[in-house]
Amino acid sequence: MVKKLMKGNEAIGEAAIAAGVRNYFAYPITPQSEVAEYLTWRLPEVGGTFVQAESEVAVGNMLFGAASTGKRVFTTSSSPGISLMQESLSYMAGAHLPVVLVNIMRGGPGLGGILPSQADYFQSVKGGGHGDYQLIVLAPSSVQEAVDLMILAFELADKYLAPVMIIGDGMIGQMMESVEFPEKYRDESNPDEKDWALTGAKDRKPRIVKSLFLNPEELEINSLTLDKKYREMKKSETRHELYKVTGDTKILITAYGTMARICQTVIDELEEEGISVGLFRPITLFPYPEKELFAEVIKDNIEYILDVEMSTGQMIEDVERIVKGARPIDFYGRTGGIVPSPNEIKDKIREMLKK
Amino acid sequence: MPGIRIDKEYCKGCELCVHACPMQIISMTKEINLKGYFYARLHEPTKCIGCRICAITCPDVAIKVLTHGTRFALFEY
Amino acid sequence: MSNDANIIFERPTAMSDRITHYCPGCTHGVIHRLVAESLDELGLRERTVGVAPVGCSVLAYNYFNCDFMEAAHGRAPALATGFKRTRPDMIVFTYQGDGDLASIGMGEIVHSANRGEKFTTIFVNNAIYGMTGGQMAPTTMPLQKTTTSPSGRNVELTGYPIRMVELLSTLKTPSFIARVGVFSPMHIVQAKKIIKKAFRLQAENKCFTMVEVLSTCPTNWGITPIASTKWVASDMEPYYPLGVFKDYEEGEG
Amino acid sequence: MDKQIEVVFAGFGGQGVMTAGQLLAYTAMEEGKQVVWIPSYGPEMRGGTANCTVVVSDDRIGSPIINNPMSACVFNRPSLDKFGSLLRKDGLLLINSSLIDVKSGRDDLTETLIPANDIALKLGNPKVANMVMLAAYVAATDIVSFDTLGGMLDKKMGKKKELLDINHRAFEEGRKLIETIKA
Repeated sequence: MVKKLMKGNEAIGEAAIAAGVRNYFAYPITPQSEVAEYLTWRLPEVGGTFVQAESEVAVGNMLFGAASTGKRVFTTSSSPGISLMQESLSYMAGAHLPVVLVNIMRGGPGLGGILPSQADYFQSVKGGGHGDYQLIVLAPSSVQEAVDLMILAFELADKYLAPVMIIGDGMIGQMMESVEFPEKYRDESNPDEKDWALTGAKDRKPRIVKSLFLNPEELEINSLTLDKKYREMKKSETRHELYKVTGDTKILITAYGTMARICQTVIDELEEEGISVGLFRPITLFPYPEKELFAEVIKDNIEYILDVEMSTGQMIEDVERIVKGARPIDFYGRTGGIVPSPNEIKDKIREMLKK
Repeated sequence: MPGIRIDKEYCKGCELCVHACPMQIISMTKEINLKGYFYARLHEPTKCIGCRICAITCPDVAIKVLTHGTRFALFEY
Repeated sequence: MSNDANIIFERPTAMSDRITHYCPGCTHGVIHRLVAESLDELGLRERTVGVAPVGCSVLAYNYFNCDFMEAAHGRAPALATGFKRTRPDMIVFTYQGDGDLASIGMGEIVHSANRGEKFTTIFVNNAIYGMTGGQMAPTTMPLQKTTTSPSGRNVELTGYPIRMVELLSTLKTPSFIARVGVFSPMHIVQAKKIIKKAFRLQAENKCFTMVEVLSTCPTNWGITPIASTKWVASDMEPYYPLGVFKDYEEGEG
Repeated sequence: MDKQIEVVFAGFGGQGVMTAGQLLAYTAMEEGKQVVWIPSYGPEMRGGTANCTVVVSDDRIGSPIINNPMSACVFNRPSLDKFGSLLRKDGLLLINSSLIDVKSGRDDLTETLIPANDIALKLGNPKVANMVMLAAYVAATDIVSFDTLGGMLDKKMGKKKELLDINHRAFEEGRKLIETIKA
């Protein structure tokens, strides 16, 4: 396999092609515009097309239309753009359409700023649109993982017929790291006929892709079908990573995405000082690795949990829900696009240890 | 001889066909269909010229037009 | 009638057998039929996907014998864009009302038209919001009474009705833009020709085609179906003139 | 080489600091290292100053954002003011003395003056100042070999023969300068 040094945004674009995507719809927004700039020349090389839409509202709905063909489709955006796509996300979840969205998060609320942030956790994980639905949410912490999770995202979208969202931040999008792509790209030239895709009602009954069920009993069935999928995801699709969690670990950090990487440096540096801190990094934010986290925190040596985020505290609500008061939980976060430095986090931990 | 068939269950009693018919041979019944509408009927079948205007006008596609042998078309449709 | 009768007019194959939910005298049914007949006559049904809007025709997918998508309010052109770009070999049409297309979906329709997306839009203008109970539409006539303009549309406060066909005709890209009516048999016959032409052009891979259809809403206008057709002729048509506004075949626009 | 090396290339827009950092990252990757290249991005990108950080390591790299880097190559005065104070104790600071007439004022750093723009001008293209600096940095740290660096330059700029030559000569000048200082 050939290693390439690539910007996260460009690697995300290439990963989509590796996953068989030939149709990409997007609207420019910092800090993810390089995806479109990359795919605008790269897609035609593989016989694909990119449509620069008039708004993110249109992008989301173009995805609905494109996904109805049964082919793999995706888009990328950043926080304010993702807000505009919530309409279509609700519709696509309701209509059981497989799509992949990437949110390279920036600071909010409102127009906010353009620097890295993790303040869209609630929006991504708790359902940003209307109705009873969830997205599968994946959080890469390196460019290579962004590539791997892109490929996984399409598999999961197809498996569950559901929208999948990858959330990263400006760091993932802007930094260059070495990446490897699969040797064999997925061949989408003759995709399997899907029994729900709109391909023309030839020798069969017409198919309808919709989220409208005026009959309450039918609508409830649709909601229960969705719920069943979410239960299945919770059972089979959780993913997480532990870093330096040992029998001596007193403090367990919970963090995801690039924040988890910064915590990794914190852990390495504290280890040199003889302080054992471990990291629990959820890779799937929905379904959250609940059992796995609980199993770690109730170990006798764990005394504290420190949740670190680039927000005023969003994932911590899930951590609290899962830990159920079994251990004290502290929080450290910065917002506005300020990335907490390893030093700040180390100071926070030293302060916790004094208690 | 030309003629029309009105499917009374499709008819919603809007009366557009009654006004459209150039021969004025369609009228509304005093009976109601399953949906509760007074439906249209052809009251003078022998006068029908098979022009299709009633069927073209009907928003509920309740009217079928039939003819025997060759026919004279008033207009292309 | 004896058995050797020829059927010279019946329900098109592309239309399902279902009885529509539309009110008596509502001309949505006529427009549905014209679209279905066009698909049948051009042999396109088996590779056609329709996009239903939000509004009275939200359930349009129940009345056609072809694949369908149900869009969010106003977004039908975006769905159509996504679909057609991904499956350029298919025939795609959106069926949209005036609230859907000229209000909440204004952005989507203008940009789809301007990008020259290769689908056909059937735009049904009945000058009112039907499904939500007769509120003012962007196409409501001056002084027309609606539930949100009870003393008549006041143009000083709300501006004049939007003429979508004229507006979109200023764009260079679209290949065919026309306005027709279905308020008399003669107009229906003409409308059929225009709608069929729009689909033919799409089948010939020409870019964006749109037909606006002046339609009726007897229920929310509060008059009979017959009076409704007369009102279209007397009040709507002078403001919304019929005709082909842009036709690449005629070198117009 | 240390387990992990961090270097900041900082200057104003157009000085090629991003390119210099990227070329170093490509080269280190070619030599089998883990690398991260991260730009400062945002409105300041248009304000005239630009910088990027390159992290090279034998192991998995944690934080890509380095508050106190171990080395920096500064191309203009604002960059010196910013990074001169941020450098770690015993760090390495290469100063573009063509445009900067002061030093950091710290006594816990190794500071080397590189008249990068003057050398580039002498070579005939002021734009290769970044390559003079990069070569000086590589020569001072042995972070990568000049063979791989030159090979990577050919790979990335292979089409423009003339440009390639002058870039190679810039490498040579930067390297010689450090060797003279060392000797």
